[in-house]
Amino acid sequence: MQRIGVFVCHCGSNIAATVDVKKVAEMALHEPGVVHAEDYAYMCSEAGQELIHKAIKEKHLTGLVVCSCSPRMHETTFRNAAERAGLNPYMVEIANIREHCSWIHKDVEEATEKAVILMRAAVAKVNLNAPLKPGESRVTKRALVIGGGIAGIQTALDIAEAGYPVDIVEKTPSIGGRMSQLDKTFPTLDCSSCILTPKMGEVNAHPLINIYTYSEVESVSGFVGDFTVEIRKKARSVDMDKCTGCGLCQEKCPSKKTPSEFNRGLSTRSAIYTPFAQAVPNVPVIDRDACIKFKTGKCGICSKVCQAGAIDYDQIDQIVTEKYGAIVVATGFDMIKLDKYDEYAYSQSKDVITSLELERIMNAAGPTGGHLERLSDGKAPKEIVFIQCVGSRCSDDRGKSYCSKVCCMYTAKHAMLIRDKYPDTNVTVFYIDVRTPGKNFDEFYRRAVEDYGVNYIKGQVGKVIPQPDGKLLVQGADLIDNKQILKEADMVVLAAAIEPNPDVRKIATMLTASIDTNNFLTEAHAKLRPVESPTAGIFLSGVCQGPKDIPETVSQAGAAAVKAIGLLAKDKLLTNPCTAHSDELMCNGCSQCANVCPYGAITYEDKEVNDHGIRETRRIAVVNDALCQGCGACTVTCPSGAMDLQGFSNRQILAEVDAICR
Amino acid sequence: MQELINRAKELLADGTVARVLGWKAGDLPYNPEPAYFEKEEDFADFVYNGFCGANLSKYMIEASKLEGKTLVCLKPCDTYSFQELMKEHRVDREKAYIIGVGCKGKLDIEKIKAMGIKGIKSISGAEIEDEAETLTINTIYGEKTCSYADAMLERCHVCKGKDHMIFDEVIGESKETKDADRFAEVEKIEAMSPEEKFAFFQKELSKCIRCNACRNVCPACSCRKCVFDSNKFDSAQKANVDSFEEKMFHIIRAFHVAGRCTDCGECSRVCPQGIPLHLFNRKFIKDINELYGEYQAGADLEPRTPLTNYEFEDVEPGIVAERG
Amino acid sequence: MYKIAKENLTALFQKIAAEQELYLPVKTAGQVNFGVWTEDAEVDLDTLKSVKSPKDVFFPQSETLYTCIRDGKKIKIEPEALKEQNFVVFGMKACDVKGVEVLDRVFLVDPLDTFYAARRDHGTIVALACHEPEETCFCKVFGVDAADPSAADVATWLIGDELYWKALTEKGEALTEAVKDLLTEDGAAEETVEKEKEAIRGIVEQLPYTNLSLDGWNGDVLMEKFEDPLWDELYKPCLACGTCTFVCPTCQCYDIKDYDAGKNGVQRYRCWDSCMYSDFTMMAHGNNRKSQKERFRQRFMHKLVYYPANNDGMYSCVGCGRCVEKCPASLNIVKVIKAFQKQGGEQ
Amino acid sequence: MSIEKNEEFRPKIVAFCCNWCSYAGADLAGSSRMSYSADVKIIRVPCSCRVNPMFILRAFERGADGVIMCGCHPGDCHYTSGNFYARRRMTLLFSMLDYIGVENGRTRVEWVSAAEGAKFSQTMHEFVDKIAALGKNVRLEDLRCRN
Amino acid sequence: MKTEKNRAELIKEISGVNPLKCMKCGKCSASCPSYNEMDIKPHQFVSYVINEDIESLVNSKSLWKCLSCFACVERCPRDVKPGKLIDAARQIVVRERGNTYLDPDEIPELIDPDTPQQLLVSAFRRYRR
Repeated sequence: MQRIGVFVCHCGSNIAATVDVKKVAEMALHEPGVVHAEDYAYMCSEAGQELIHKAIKEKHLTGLVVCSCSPRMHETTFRNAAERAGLNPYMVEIANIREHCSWIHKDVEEATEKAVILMRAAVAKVNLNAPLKPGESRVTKRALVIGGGIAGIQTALDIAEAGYPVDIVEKTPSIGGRMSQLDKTFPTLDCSSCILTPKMGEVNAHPLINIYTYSEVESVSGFVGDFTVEIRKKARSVDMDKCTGCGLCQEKCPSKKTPSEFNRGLSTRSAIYTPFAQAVPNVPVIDRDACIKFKTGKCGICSKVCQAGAIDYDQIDQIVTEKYGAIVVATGFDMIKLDKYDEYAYSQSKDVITSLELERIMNAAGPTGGHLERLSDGKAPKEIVFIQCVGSRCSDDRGKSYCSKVCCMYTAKHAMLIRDKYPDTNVTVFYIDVRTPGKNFDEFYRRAVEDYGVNYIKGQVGKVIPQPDGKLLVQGADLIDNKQILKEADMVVLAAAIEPNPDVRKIATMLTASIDTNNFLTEAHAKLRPVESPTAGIFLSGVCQGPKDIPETVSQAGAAAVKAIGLLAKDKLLTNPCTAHSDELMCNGCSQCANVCPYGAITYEDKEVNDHGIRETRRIAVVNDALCQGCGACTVTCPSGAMDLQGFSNRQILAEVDAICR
Repeated sequence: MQELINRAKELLADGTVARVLGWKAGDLPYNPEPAYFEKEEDFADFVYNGFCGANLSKYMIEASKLEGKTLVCLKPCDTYSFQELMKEHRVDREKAYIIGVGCKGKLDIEKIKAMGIKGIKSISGAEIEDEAETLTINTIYGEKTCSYADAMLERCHVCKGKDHMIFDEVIGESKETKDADRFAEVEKIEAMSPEEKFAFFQKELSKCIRCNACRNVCPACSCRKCVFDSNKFDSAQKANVDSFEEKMFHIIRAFHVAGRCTDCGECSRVCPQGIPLHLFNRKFIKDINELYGEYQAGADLEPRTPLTNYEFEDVEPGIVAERG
Repeated sequence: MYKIAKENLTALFQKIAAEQELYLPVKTAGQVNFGVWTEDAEVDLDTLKSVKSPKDVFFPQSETLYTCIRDGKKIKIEPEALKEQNFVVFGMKACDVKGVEVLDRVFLVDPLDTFYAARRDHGTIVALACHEPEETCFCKVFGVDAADPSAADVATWLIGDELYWKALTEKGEALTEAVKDLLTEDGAAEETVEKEKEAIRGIVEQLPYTNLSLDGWNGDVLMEKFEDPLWDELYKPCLACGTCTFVCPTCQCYDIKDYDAGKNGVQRYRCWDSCMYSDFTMMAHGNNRKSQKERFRQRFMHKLVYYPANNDGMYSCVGCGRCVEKCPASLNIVKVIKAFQKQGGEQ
Repeated sequence: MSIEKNEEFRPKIVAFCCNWCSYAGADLAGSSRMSYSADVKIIRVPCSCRVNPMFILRAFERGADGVIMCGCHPGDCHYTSGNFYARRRMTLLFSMLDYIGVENGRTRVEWVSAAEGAKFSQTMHEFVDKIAALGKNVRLEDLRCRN
Repeated sequence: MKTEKNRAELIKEISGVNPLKCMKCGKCSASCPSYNEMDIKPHQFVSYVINEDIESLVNSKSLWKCLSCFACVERCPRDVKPGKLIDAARQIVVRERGNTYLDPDEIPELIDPDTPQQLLVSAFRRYRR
């Protein structure tokens, strides 16, 4: 039998004004197991905790019920107070008589009646509580960063600088990500690769950073501090150790017709290729779908020309298994597909392009060598129309409900760069709103309008109609002048919405990290824990969490790194003791519980049991305490009730039900 | 039947199996019992006829613990149960040599008796080889006849089909017996008003004596210790003291096997009070089919059942009220 | 001897029920069991055997013994009242009446079971002869005469369109007196009934189990039977359900349990238990019958050896045949008796 | 309980709330002072998937007139998939209760996020009204517990 | 006479549109083939409804210049669909002209027994939304 103390908090007048706290304390004394009850103005105060301490010592209490605010508020406070007085912290239960009672009821009698019932339920539960002890799990002092864009690069560098080894897994043959595709960056207009390339080099050279390019995460198991990750290193067909990066193979490769991913399909590349000149590592891969050798068995030119003998057609995918303490997701974004926006004629005209395509066209290393020209006829455009919010801020299923955040700024950048380089080219921007919150952002936009003469029209484009003469007829609205505009343009640039990399779904599932309806990874708390996933040990860096520009991405990457470092700095983690356990005398070993466990925490063992004198070997479910997060899915799946959850046991919950219905 | 016996003896003799699990003739024409046969001479009593309704797959839980293989005779519907038990690691496939036996529908002595036939001395027409559509029943009150189909168990009228889901070999012919809609009875109840539904089940369940026959015969109810026998939920009960306990027991019994119940019909067959217990299980099956897609427990070895699986787009529980 | 026309039975039941509770075979959802008579109850006197034996009229499946109510820090105990009203059980068969006798020897000896005793005191048994015994019946083996339920308070016979009525005890006389205005005296009744009895006995002789021999079960056979290896095989099909024990007219085991009814206190009640259940007589240290074989053996050893040893050789089986009909695995006491016989024959 | 109100029917309602969303939603309803009936008593569970159908039947057995279960919105489960399992379990259970003639509406599932204090309060209002309209639960109670 | 508030509500009810979702992008006006004929432009329709100035709407030329081509309905990124608002405003005019629409209870008396049932159904669909 427990010896329970009940403490009723007034919370100043927050509770005491609507609940007769004296009455609750008095009624508590009638409950089974209760040996002590008192009320106090602020139980959470030093003095209040002292009362608890004293009562535990003097009355030899084995359990506590605190009738106060929500357990989400002060459960930890009271558990710590109990622990200081020598009581197991899990012998404390909270009756929430503030948020769930005094604050929502006006009638004192009614509120008191309810408070008494809530107190009874808590007492009934504590009567069945058992002391629980958190387990410990070790921390592997190594971090994994998924994605090698600027977010992943920055996170990896920061973690490595703190002294912890980091692995980066990048799906494509080179790190660099979207930023490497950009020409200039706003609002300073400095060259993107000029600021990115040194960072890529730094990552490559860092002794604590190991890069797996052309690789993907295959599976993730384990838990915070102790993840086991399988990484698939796709067959590169080139020996990384031998290759000198001379580039001869690419030059000689006869298969040159594959659209270049890096140039968004605006140019072609060879079958053996590095995505771009500054690629890290500077080791090509063979695209086996395009390679003549792989398709026909003949050719082998690259192998012949390679003096280092680095070409290896027999390479196969390799699975590397590594252990990590923390995982940072930095999977970035892509542009949405525009096949649902037929009115903008993207698929009909080569001269309707996305901004990322424009980015490549403007780039000196791009398909046109940095000359602004129409892809249809190579002529210089004289009239360019930018259309904003293509697929952003949509409430239908064609686009995304959110604002992509970066388009307003990069459009201003593009407009300005064009006007600067080609002063006789007119630039018109159709916009809904221009959003420029950020340091020096609005100034930047105003410069485009005021100094560079970019024509901003408030209104959306309804339709782009390709004309027989190759021009594009843009039909838009000017909402300020209240007129419809028909404008002939040579080129139309669409600010397509950005969306999380489609692979993130698969990765989130492996990590059991939650994602929102737009496939952005969910943060543990929108304001207070913005770089952590609700799943412990998983951190978020960059656009995978939500649209961001480069400075924001870099700062979030740093924040994610700090959180990861904070975790890696610990030697051991305490685990939640409210975990599931199976009663080995009752377990059938039927595996149903493992089917519903989201954490893979349940395994089966053949175990010798002594069931009231019957000795036999049985298949029995075993829960890994460190993996179990205590959701209880298994406990309901288990028909016999062999599986139960500590801290929320069947009998505890039933006792609460009974107390409430009494 | 002779072919079955010969084959069983052969497998026993060559050591493939250590024992045979089949049926032994009873002392009345209609009460054969599940039995093990280990020696050649035991087979004198071996029987397989229309009254061998028992689903032997559940006995394989115990048989799986024995040394050597057990030859088990499984009717088409029993093989679903066997696969479901395999899925749950309750039987060992390696310990079983499955002979799929043919089935022409199994008989229900209660149905024969309900026709007013009593004092039964012998029954002919129930043999598996018989082509007869009619049973001839010799009683101390004279000779009676009834059609085979009329004497069949309810489950055979809504048979899932005569294909064995798992077997090492099949012996004997089967004959299709399905002639009714599996969910017709459930639909009839669904169409009732809440008051009628309540009255119907109240009346049926009031007969329940909590003998646990339905549970203990059920291949899906294979818990070592049933929740109704343990103190895990303070739910141990040996009697229905209040009518609530009747409902509690039968709802939870059916819920615990929902998605795993193969609809083998043993619960209804064995109920001494003739409660149509399959109406509970079949309601769940019907709901699962309608809400989560057609599903037949035991038809495959996929580990996830409808209740240990989900889809993002699943219907909300509010559907129940909407269907009304 | 009296008689009453079949068509007037409803009037008879009304008359009895006006004064006291009346239990009789009632059909609910297709099954016949003993239940309280009401105007809309479907009385069924044609079905030979109720699914459950009528023993629950005297020994209900569950009954509260007392209630503990918490009063502050004190506990108040309120015993359940004993049966105080008279009642009538109509339509019990000879075997079931004999079953009551078996129960009496358990509950009415020292220490007296007051709950049972009160019911026995207030109950009047009106028995009905078995006009069409069935193949599962073997009451004759245990000395029961299906044609003449003479151990009841009133014996009745349904012959043609008449129910013949014969009071056998004081209680029976009293009941007869109470309903006398519905009954008519019939001089020829004795003869009609005698003829019917002979007919019934004739049928009984034809039943397959009638000549089942109990040789080998009487005398000092406890250890011999207990240790017989035959049990190792016999129990195997048993599913460990409680059907046999719950339909049986003589099974008398019960368990005592508590139900926490919240504000209404904790009710201590007893309910039928079954020796087939794995937690039968479970104690803190475990179970003294660990295997189903032991539990299965217990049931038959009790019926055929332990009970007779304590009760002047009276078996605690009355041959009603309910277990023969209802066992899901087609096991029953007859098969057990026969198995031992067969084995005996071979030895 | 000595504080007795005899007159009108006061339903007993048990609400199971998951710790991460709905319990927090109820807290928010509280801190926003969005009142709802005192007849609702909340039991905190880690996740809606912790709610065993036996808990719900137990509540009815003990005289509850309505049982509502609240969890995170589908897709938002703290444990990723708990509420999906709960959703199937409850759908089937509710359907069965309907099938045996228990009045529709005595049970309900509502997904309430931690931000939806107003929805929590509104849901409880609706539910209490529904139960009040249905009246006392007599089809699933254990008479021994009736008071 | 109905109040402007009621009429605005009615437009919302008939069209099923929530005008508050509009983000004033003007794509409707940009798409409209009858734009130049209109006195109140498609995107303005939305704010007229929001501002409950239905009288101006029902008296506008635009109401009868709209071709119901539904380009705006197709392209509206916010599910506001001015075309539907216009359609609803037209219905208001039609209904107000004939006082009110039919009450289902009155119908049996009014129907010519030879009227095809399909006609009735489609009439209901149009006028009783």
